[in-house]
Amino acid sequence: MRIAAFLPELLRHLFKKPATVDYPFQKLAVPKDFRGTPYLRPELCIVCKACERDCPAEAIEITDVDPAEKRFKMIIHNDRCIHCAQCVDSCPTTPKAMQIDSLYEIATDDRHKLKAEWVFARAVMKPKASAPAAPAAPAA
Amino acid sequence: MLNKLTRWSRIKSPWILHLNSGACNACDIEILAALTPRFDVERFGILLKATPRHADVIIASGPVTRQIKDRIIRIYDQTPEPKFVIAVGACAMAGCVYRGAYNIMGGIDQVIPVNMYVPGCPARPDAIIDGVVKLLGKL
Amino acid sequence: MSDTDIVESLKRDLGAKGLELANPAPRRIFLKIAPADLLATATVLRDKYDCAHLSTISGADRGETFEFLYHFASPVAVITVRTGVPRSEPRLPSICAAIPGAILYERELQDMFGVTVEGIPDARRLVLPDDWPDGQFPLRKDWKHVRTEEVIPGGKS
Amino acid sequence: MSFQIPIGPQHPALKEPISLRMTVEGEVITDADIRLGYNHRGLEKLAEERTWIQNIYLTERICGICSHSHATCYVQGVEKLMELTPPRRGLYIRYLVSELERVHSHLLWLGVAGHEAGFDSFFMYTWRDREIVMDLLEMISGNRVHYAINTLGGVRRDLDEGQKSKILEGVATLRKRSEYYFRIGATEPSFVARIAGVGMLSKERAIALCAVGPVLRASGVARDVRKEDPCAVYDELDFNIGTADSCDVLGRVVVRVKELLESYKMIEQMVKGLPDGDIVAKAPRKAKPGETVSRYEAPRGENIHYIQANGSDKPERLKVRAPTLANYPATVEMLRKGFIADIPLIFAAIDPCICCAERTVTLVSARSGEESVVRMSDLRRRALARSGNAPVKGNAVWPF
Amino acid sequence: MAVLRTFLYLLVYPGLIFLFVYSTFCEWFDRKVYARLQNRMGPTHTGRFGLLQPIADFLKLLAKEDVVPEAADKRLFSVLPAIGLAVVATAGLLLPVWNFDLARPGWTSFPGDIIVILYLLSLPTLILFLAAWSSTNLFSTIGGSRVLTMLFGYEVPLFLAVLSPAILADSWRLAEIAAFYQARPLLLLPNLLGFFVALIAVQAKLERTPFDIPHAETEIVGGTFTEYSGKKLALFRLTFDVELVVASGLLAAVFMGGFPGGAVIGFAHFVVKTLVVIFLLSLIRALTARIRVDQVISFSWKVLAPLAVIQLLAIILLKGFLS
Repeated sequence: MRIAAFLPELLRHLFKKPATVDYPFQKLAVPKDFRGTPYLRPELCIVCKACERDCPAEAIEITDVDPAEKRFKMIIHNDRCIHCAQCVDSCPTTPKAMQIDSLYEIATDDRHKLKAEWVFARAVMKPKASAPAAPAAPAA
Repeated sequence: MLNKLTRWSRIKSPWILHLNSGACNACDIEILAALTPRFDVERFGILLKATPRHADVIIASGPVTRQIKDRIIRIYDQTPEPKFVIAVGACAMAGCVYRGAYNIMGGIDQVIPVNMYVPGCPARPDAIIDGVVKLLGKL
Repeated sequence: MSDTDIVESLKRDLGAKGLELANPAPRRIFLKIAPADLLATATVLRDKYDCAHLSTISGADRGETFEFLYHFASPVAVITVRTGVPRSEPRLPSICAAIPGAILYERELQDMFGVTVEGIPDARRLVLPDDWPDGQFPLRKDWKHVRTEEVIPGGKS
Repeated sequence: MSFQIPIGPQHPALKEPISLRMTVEGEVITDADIRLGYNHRGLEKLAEERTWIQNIYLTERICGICSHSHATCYVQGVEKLMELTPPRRGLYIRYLVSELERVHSHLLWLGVAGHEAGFDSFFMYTWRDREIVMDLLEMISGNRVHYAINTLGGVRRDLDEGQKSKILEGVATLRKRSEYYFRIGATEPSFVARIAGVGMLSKERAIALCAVGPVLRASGVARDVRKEDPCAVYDELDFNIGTADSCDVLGRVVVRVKELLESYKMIEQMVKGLPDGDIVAKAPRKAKPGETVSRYEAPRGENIHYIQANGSDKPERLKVRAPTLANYPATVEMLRKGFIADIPLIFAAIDPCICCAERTVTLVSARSGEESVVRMSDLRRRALARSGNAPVKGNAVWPF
Repeated sequence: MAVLRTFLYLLVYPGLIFLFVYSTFCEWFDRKVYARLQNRMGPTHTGRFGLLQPIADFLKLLAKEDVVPEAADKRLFSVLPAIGLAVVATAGLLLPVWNFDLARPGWTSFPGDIIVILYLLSLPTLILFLAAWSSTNLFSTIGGSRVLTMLFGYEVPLFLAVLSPAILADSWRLAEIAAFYQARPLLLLPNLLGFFVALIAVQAKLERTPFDIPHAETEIVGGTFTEYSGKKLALFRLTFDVELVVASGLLAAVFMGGFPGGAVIGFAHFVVKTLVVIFLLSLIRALTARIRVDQVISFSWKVLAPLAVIQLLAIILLKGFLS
């Protein structure tokens, strides 16, 4: 037992730069595979509903808009989403129609704003490998 | 003038009360992590307070269980005006994976009014700070 | 002591009490007994097999019967003691006399399955939340929860 | 004069909703009741309505601190039911995350113990260092807390060389810092005065009351699921079970520090010996009828899942027993004769994870209006009759 | 003119306004040092370097709703914070900041003022106890009983330690004691032990870690302040801040040779010396864990009180030797 054992360590840190990252003014880096907000690339989606079936939090909702024209509506409820990226794993298309980006600062005062909606026509079964990369940002 | 001063002081000194309404602890440790050197919310004058009487902002996490519902309402009533509620994490917003369980009431907003929603499961400490900053910007 | 040794010695010790003995996986032994023999079996397991540690009691609704599984953990194996009680008359003896730590799990069973644990040191009813209705046991298969509609405050739609 | 003080369900020492009802005389606790039910979410019922895959994420969210341990325990069991053999690289990554999680959980706990004792500097320094392991976990899995790295038949993400070297680097820093901080933390007189000799639990009673994990090991019982029921990779690793025989909070701190050092060792072994190959095997959507008992050593002790399958894509029954629940009877034992000031420390010493414990259990009063619920006195009397009341004396020895 | 001076003295310097400004500054200093010792930043974004943080806290609390619990003794509950502030502010007036000059002594400098200031510093403790008792909350009650229990521990060592320099200086008047040590700075050295005893006792009086037992958040929620909110809480916080200034000013006056040099230099002395004391107090706060109330008592009677007695004996011997 030593009296004031922590003293040297404390005094050493008094003149050192704090470990604090001055967040909003200074952004923190997220790793490249960070699981942020999921989004859909509607031009690739074949509406197999694997994501809806596997989502553990009921965050994905796919409804028919116009069965004749094969138009569908997909809603991702970001307020329910647990960011597990199982939808990305379940998605059978290549490249994947369900994607996840590293956006995480999406706090809002209205839950309705956390819904992301896409209305799209079903893609043909085998989309071309070089599908245009058009990541539709979630309508936050 | 007086109003401006009050508003300024309110923005600059939000004291928080951490309220766990049946969460899985993930959001709670992230809220606690926001106090520690890496994030250090004391920069904004945020202090974690123990009693609802001292608090301005209630940070709630977790789906509301039936048993704790009354307590939440009581704690909300005990907090002096003006008071704000931040719901942190998917559970506090909508019940997350526990949606449809028999002992869950749903999100915090099913019980008390919520001013800010912070998504994430769990929300990162910086996302929580972001939520607090957005709330303060709204005042 | 290997698994087969334990099985053999359990056969000797329990005799006719052991209705069924199986060793489906390494370090996992399943034993079936009648509810009346529970306390005696727990005592034997505790004293002879170093199974003073009751990991938990699982219950399962098997239609006509409720099945209860007492998972005893010894340093070499998990001995699961299985017993079944009829749904029409769900009664079970308490093993708290042998293993005091069992009380929480027995009270949990009372709550979730509506069995009566006889001889439990604390027999008061333990229900779910304070406002939980009588006679509702969530883990019975015929019990279904009806979801309430969620109303999202504010905003459009 | 004796009166009752309620601790919780909303109390700064707890962070989680649980209600402790202490009968105190002056500053001394004469009786303690624990009342659960505030965190009960009805998970076991819910699990029967979810598919095998959805249940991974559900079990993961039983608890945020030991999220990986519940998911791993569940996945282990389901793999046995489905007769799947995950590839070795997948297993190594899975248990690498387990050990990293143990490091994060124990660092968290040590910090919280400091905080409960009012030693905020210790809290700040441990939590600052904990950010290193959080960054590693985030880098591996993509999230700081719920890693979601497990899937049926393996893991979801692979490790590359850069990540491997980063892990080794981080662990080396952590080892250096934690040894330093625990050495000086352990010599701070006011801190030691608070934790030594507090919350006694003798070896006999620890066994009788079915305590698990560090609480059991701090009472001198060397039991660890990783040793006695080695799952997959643990029998290939070289590690020891950390024990202490002082039976008090100091002993529990010592056990956790020892485990931390063992975990650093294991992480290095696993990263260096990471086999090549696939990380995941293809899993079927349905499991054959059957049952299994799966055990796993979570940071807080033995975690046990009992899984029954009925041939569909949903489990027939999933029973979860988290370590904290097993420690409650022992906690009540420890609280008696303590001071009010010791409540947070003793309670923190079991590393309570109420959300774990309460995934299904609810102990709530009858409508008689009487508040106190789990009357542990009877239980205690029985335990006393069985084992006598002689706490083991002896000082915990620091691993340095 | 004299009336105006009195008013200035009471209200501006070193009265209420000065005490308010300086005590909030001291709180900021304390928080900032504490944070930096823990490798954090501390208050940063309120005013420059977060300097206005305590003022923002104070104003916010003033503007908040003020809840008086149903069961509480309402009159006592409401009036106590104001009395507490008044008592410590009065103690603040006795500090030899203005009235340093022995030739032209201030009105508040009189033989025996050191006793009065110690007495005034004891009063807030009793007020805290009453506040806790009148709020009738369970946690407050426990906090209140802890406040009183602790009082019996630290008060005697504090008195002994603070009075031993006075014995050496042969005066019960702060200004004279300060002047005595200004003239003979070497004599401060024998008082070093007493200084540390007094430092620890002051830490206990101010209820800071390791002695923050009466309002230990992790044990008894807010302790004495559990039921206080709004204006009353603001006043209590200010009371503690002012008490911090007065106590550190007292230690600086008695153990560090006072604040000589007239209005400007004297003021600089005051600031530097009190900040040194506050820095030491913050260091103790960061260094230790909270101990139990029984440990406080045994610590103060087994360690602090004997040390203070030794100090006193040493001083008496030294005095005999000098004369």
